[in-house]
Amino acid sequence: MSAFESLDLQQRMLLTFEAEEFLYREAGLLDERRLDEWLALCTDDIHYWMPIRRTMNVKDLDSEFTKPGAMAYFDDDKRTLGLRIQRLAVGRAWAEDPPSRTRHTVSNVRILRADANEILVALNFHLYRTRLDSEEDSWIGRREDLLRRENGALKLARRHIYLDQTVILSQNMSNLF
Amino acid sequence: MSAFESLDLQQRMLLTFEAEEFLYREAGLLDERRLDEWLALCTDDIHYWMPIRRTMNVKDLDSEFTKPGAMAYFDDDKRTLGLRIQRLAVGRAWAEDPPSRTRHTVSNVRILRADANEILVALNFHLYRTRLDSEEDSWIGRREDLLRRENGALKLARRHIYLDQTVILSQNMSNLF
Amino acid sequence: MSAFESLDLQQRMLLTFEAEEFLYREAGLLDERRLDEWLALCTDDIHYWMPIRRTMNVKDLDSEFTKPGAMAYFDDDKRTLGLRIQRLAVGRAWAEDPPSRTRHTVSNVRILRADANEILVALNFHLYRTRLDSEEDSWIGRREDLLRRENGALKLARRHIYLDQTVILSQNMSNLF
Amino acid sequence: MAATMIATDRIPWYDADSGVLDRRIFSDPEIYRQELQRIFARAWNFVCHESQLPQSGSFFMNYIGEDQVIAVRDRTGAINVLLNSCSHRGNSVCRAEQGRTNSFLCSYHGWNYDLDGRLVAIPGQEAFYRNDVDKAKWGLGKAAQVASYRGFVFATLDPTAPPLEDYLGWVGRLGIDMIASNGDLEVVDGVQKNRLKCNWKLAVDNLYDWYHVKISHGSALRIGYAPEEAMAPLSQMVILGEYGHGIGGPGVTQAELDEYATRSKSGVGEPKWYDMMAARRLDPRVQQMLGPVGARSFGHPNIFPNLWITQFNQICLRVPRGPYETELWWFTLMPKDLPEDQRRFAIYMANHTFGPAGLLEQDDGENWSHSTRGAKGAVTQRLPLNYAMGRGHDRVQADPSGQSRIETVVNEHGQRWTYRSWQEWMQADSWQELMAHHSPAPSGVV
Amino acid sequence: MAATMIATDRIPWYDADSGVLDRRIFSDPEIYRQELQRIFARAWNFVCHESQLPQSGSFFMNYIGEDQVIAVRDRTGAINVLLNSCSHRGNSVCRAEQGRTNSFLCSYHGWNYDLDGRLVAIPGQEAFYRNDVDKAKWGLGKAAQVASYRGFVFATLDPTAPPLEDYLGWVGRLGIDMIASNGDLEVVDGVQKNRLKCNWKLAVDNLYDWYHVKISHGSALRIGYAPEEAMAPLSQMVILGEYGHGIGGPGVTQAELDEYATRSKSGVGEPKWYDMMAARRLDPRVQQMLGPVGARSFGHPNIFPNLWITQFNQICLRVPRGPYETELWWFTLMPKDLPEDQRRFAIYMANHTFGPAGLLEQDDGENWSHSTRGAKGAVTQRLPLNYAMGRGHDRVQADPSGQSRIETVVNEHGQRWTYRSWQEWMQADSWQELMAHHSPAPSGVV
Amino acid sequence: MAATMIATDRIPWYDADSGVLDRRIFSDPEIYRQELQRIFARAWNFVCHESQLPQSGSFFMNYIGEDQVIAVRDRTGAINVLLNSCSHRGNSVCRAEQGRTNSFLCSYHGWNYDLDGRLVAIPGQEAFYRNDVDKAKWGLGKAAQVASYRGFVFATLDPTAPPLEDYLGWVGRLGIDMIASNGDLEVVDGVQKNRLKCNWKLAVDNLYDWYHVKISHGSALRIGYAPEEAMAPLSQMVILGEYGHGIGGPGVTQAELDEYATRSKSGVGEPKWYDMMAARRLDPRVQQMLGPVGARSFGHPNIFPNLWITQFNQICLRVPRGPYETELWWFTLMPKDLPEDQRRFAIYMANHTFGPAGLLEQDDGENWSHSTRGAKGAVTQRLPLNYAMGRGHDRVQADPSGQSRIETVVNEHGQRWTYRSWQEWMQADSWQELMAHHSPAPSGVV
Ligand code: FES
Ligand code: FES
Ligand code: FES
Ligand SMILES: [Fe+3]
Ligand SMILES: [Fe+3]
Ligand SMILES: [Fe+3]
Repeated sequence: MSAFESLDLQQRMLLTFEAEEFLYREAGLLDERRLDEWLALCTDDIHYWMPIRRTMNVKDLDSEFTKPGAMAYFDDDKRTLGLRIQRLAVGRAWAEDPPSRTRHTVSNVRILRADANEILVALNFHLYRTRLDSEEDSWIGRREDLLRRENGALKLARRHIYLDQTVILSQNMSNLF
Repeated sequence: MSAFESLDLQQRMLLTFEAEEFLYREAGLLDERRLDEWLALCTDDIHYWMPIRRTMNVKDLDSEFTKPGAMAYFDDDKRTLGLRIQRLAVGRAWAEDPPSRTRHTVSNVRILRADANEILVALNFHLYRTRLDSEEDSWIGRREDLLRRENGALKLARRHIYLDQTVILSQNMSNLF
Repeated sequence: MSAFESLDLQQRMLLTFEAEEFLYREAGLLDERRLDEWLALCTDDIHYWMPIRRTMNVKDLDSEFTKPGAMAYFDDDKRTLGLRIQRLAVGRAWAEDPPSRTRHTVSNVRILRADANEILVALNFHLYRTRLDSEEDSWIGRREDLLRRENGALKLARRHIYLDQTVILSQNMSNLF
Repeated sequence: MAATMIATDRIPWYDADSGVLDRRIFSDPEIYRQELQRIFARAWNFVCHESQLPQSGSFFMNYIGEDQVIAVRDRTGAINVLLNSCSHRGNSVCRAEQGRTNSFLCSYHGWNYDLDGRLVAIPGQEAFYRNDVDKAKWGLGKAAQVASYRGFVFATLDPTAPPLEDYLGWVGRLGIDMIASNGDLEVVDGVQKNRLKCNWKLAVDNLYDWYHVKISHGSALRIGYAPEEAMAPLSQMVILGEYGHGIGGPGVTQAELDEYATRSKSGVGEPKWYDMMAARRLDPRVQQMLGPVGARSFGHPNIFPNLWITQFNQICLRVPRGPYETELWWFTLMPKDLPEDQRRFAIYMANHTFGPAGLLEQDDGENWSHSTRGAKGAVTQRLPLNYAMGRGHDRVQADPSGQSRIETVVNEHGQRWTYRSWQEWMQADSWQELMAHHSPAPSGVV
Repeated sequence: MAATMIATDRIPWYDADSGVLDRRIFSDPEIYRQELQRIFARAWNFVCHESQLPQSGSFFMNYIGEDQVIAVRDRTGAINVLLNSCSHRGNSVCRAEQGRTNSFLCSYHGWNYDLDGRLVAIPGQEAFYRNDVDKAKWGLGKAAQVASYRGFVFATLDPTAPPLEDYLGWVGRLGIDMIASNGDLEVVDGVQKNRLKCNWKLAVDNLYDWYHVKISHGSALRIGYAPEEAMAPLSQMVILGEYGHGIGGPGVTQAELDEYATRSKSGVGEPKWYDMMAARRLDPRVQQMLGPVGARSFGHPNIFPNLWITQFNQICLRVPRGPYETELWWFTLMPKDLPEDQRRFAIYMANHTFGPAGLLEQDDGENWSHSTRGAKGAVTQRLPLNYAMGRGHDRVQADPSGQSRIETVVNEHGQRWTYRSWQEWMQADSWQELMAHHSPAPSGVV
Repeated sequence: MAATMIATDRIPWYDADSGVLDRRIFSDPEIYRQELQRIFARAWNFVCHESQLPQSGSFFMNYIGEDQVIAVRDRTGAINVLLNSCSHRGNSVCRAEQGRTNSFLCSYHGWNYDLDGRLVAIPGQEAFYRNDVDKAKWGLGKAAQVASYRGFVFATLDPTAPPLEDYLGWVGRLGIDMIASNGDLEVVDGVQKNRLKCNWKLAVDNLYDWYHVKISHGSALRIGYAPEEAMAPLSQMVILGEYGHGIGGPGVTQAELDEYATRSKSGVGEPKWYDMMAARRLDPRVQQMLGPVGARSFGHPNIFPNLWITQFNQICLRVPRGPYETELWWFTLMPKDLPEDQRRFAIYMANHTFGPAGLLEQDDGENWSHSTRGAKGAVTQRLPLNYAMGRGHDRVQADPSGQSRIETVVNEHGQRWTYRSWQEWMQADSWQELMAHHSPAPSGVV
């Protein structure tokens, strides 16, 4: 990919807006539980991954995150994402009935690289979840999303999720990021 | 209203920026307690509404929110909003003396529909409040705001607030959203 | 500085995007612990300041914040910022080994004033920090940043941080805002 | 801990002779623990209004103390109050606040309970349990008694509790009659719920508190949201009943009621502070229903321990959530046949007066939470609280109708009666003991 | 408080004659406090797998009860288990979850401890302490005994505990043998950790629970993520061992094992539900290792108190974090020489079955946290829990090999054994008393 | 709970013969509860500096233990220390950290208290209370004694406490004299406040801790923010006083003081580590004020229980907020007539050394919170802490001036004295008992 910096300010702005527009719509689908539509926004070769983060001393920071192929919280292809979504449709998905109420907030959207076909975006996310009368979870961290143009429209080709927590302080992660 | 999608990217970007500019300024007025100026940004027919949300099983989700005309946390016209603001000016509004310190953060701003006169915006909000030495509240959810042009300037014609909490985990809602 | 309002919408949008682009990149450097690069983004005369906020009755609000020259949580010039950063490099900075995991989120970015050389920006910040297995801190408030053009590139010339908390509910503030 | 000692000895918390109260009843965790056992686990507790359970399978989730209960209408049309915990591992069998269901299927292993709490199906009953499980023994825990008065459903977990009507006595019944007299009621969709950092009793004693209005709600009065004469009138009536029930607040004379009646017919004459209330007592059937004294009272009933009935269309349950937290649940009830404009106005008032964003109630929580804080300090805790307003200066007047009451000015009779009764509940080891030793409604000088 | 009384008397929590359990053991803070002393501070606790400590200085942080411990390999290659608290002021000497170090330098005053916990350097020992400090006395607290069985490292804080192998007994050893029989194991990088709002014992008793699968994990079955016959087969085997160890779950007959052996050679015949499991028992050395009965069991071992060993490649530690919170730590272990494709598949299954985002496990936490909640209510708490499935209908079969077991259908033998043993641990005042009075593994009708 | 037993028996927490301390004093909630009663509710506690209350009506909010108090100057110019809780329901009468007011009007019902705490107005006193309330009896709770020493205001809630000057004794007074000798002081606007997860005593014992500097603050030293010789000099002086007061830290000889005096006049000679400190003792009036020994001490005074006075311009109050939380409140005091440049430099140092973002203090909280954690583990808790540095190797030297002291190297005399005194406070049931049985300042070998 060519360096995003080579574009002029107006071009960068336009591209950033286009990415944000996609990301906000996509986040909205998750919060509105329109998960089939969400899945349709993913490319067939999507890689959806959340490695495990560990509290490490400065000198050991190179192994703060697990590497691809090792253990992870999410390491999904499209089929697996489909299973997660299907699960919620068939009933007996107790963790989500009554459903969680989620809010996917995306900020500090920065384009790292871009070309005619792909946009690589870095952003901060805050996934807020509240359940039943008073359960609350907040998952905060950084994401790297690869957006790809498929016949005119942007699609999500890769989502790498770098959570700031090490121990997951929630009873489950039954929602998509 | 015509579909926002019919506009081209540049137009959508411009319109979105215009809406954000308005929303950020308006949020700033609330946080700076400049409430009379805030009220002046509302149209005379503003509807400011926060329905009651309930934890419901999937099969009963159609009644997750109360409907207009039923009970709500806010169901205000401009006069009522004026009362709330006046209350803080006349003294003995104990819930706000010492005043709360609020931060209205608006993100994922998406235009749903727009025409020459009106812009319908969906967004995520995070209203953070801290009081006295250590009280903290966070209200998170989705908002639908209708912005209308009145002699050149945008005004707030409707604000529908969909909070993610069901039981309000705060001792009051003495602040505007 | 000339009033920002005098610019037309497109100009304001471009300038706002330019500021955001800078602020997001700068926030990213802090979160990625690339502190020397961050310091290089500061002008030599930077003033980095966080006054002390107090819970005050409405009638005493004029003294809610301490004034310049009085006590503060941060009141740094570039040299002092350098010391903070150097501290982390030399070892035995126990508060940061293992390092905190931070997330600097910036929103509601509004330009207050601008001219050819400088942009004065107001924004909401949320600095989230998590440490070890389960420590979490959230610092939320308002910032006023002065950005100045130095041979073509934007630099941070002033950062005034208005935290919403009065008593700091954290064991330290060993991270930059 | 000292807490334990405090709670288990017999020191009077409330001294009836001086009207002085020990702050620790608002902060001692052990006292709270005892309240759950001695008060909530024994009393008749409000669970819902019949209109909330329109059909078989309709349910509404509530609490008795901190025990979560499901009020549900079964196929026979009867209302059951079930403990929301499976007999197998204790899992919740229902997680929604309200809704409709055919049965309660436990999400852990699928034990299935009928709408009346009976265990009707156990997966593998034959194959795994070899039919060696007596389903009749393992249904959901149920309220020992459930009863309804004028559509208001109550339940008690104590089989030895007296029948609901005896428990309410004439005062509790009158309290409910007051709102029931509005007409054929149904709950408006939407129960407001929010959580305060206060002990539940501070929220309860406030319902009798016509003294705080001018100050606590000063801002609402100053902007004219509500007229001061109506919000905090001088002429007050207090009615006290056995087991801690009471009604306290504005009262008028028969002459005033008649004056309004005439004026409202003729349309001639000055409006008075009591017009809005008096209007609701014009109907002779209502006067009949409430009796000669009741008809003149516009006070706030409390059904002991924690159900506040307002003067107009709402009731508020004070749900304990630990020694220092309380949830307020606001139910709004309107006559089914209320004209649309009146209904709209009534809902506007309900939405804007009480509840977390209510123009009045916003300011209450701040005071109650700080009063709770004021009961915690190691030394502050030793200072007595003054509940003595009007003590010894008023007299209970009897009435041929049997409706004894105190007619006076703003006072703290209701609060004193609440803590006096509370203490009797806390000191009794059983319903039998409570019935034997509780104070009769006061008479003479109070 | 009553809590204290409850905990210190000798009321049986678990009634072996009825299979009924008192809910309060899941909610009483005093019982929890006692568990830390009487169970975790006494038992052999799993701390890590040897492969996690490849070199001298490699360490892994874990907990024994709520005491944080560091498992670290020293220069002699020995593994030490150290209490993570400096002898000077109590500061932590290590804050990372894992990593490598030369020593443990305290960040407060710089006391420096060697990898075996010995205090090796004190700043100012001569100048400030005038050499008047016996370093030998002030090392880090250490586990009283550390031992490893087939690469699984355990530690006990009690010097009077029996040796690890005796503690495990044949059942505990067999449980570990089952996963060890996969090959020469190493931990795959990445321990999944998440926190549930449940009492630790509810997480433990669930590992024997082949009854919840069809309901709790109904969605996973319905989408075909896992085949129902394999996930919840009818033929079950339970093996119970002294001190609370056990193995419970699917079991097959020797005939079935043989059938699979033939079929897998010939390639002729219908696939069966047990194929995936049986495949792992083809190797005669494995059958040798597990014994005639063990080779036929595909159940879940629990090393008392809190180490679950799964059927395939994972183990899960249930770490108590207070009476109402538990952390689940998932370790994944693969044979070093596993072919890449099998390894990839196994990791895929590990990542997607269990853990907070696991397609199966997502739904467990919700049930366990609500079961914990169901043990708190003041009245709900009084209702017994039913652990009686199959009680009195099965028989322990002896075997010439000494491998006694129960062969039956889905049941709750494992859970009952867990609570029966738990009660003996709680009632014993010392290892001596526990050794003298604990139940032998059951025989005859159970 | 065991907690209760621990706290109420007479086991010595601190063993003076070995310098060994029981960790549980940092984690046992019951011990904490007793501290609030036996230490904070009895001691003279620092509340503010007179300059913070410039005019009548000026107030500053503080805590005594966990009881919130208002320090306020009344119309007579006297300073009152009032418990912030209304006598009616216990509501707070003030919610601001500081400011100015004419009276304290309760926001609940409007009882109004004068600046000296007297109840001056009750709404409806005549109409509702029928004048039957003795306002004199229902004022705000007040400190039993309030006194000021050199502008530092202290208060005690115990009427039987000795006068402030006797309480301070010569050591406490000397500690305050040291900062008072800087000139005519006033507080610089802005009290820094932040909350640590540590027991308050760990924050207090650290003020005597000249041992941790090189390690805890290693990064600050390495970047040269502060010179090591001055931050952790070898020559130390410790002064111990009755009831737990003390002064510990750098000390110089008279010769060194004189050397500096000569050199600072002549300008000839090498700078020394003590120059910055010695400069502040040049003035003969200062030497007079501090006495021959005091003038040579540059240590950290602690006014028992929790007021740290630094060497330069700050004081830090360690405010307990529960057994595991402590707030640090930093006050900065400058001579009114300090030249602007010196003032600017002093404020720079104050802003960047201590406080949550201070280059030094950032690293302290981490150590103290983990030391608190290290006092919680069920087993870790049983391990003793070593406070024995230098024990038995030093001697208290008398002085004709009466200023006894220990002159030695880095040591833990101050910490040992703190816990020895703390134990006496905890074991005494009254001031009378404490006065009778507390240890005199040590003499001879320590
Ligand atoms: S817990 Fe309800 S069926 Fe098992
Ligand atoms: S606490 Fe570890 S060296 Fe002092
Ligand atoms: S609580 Fe202060 S006046 Fe009633
Ligand atoms: Fe009120
Ligand atoms: Fe499961
Ligand atoms: Fe320090």
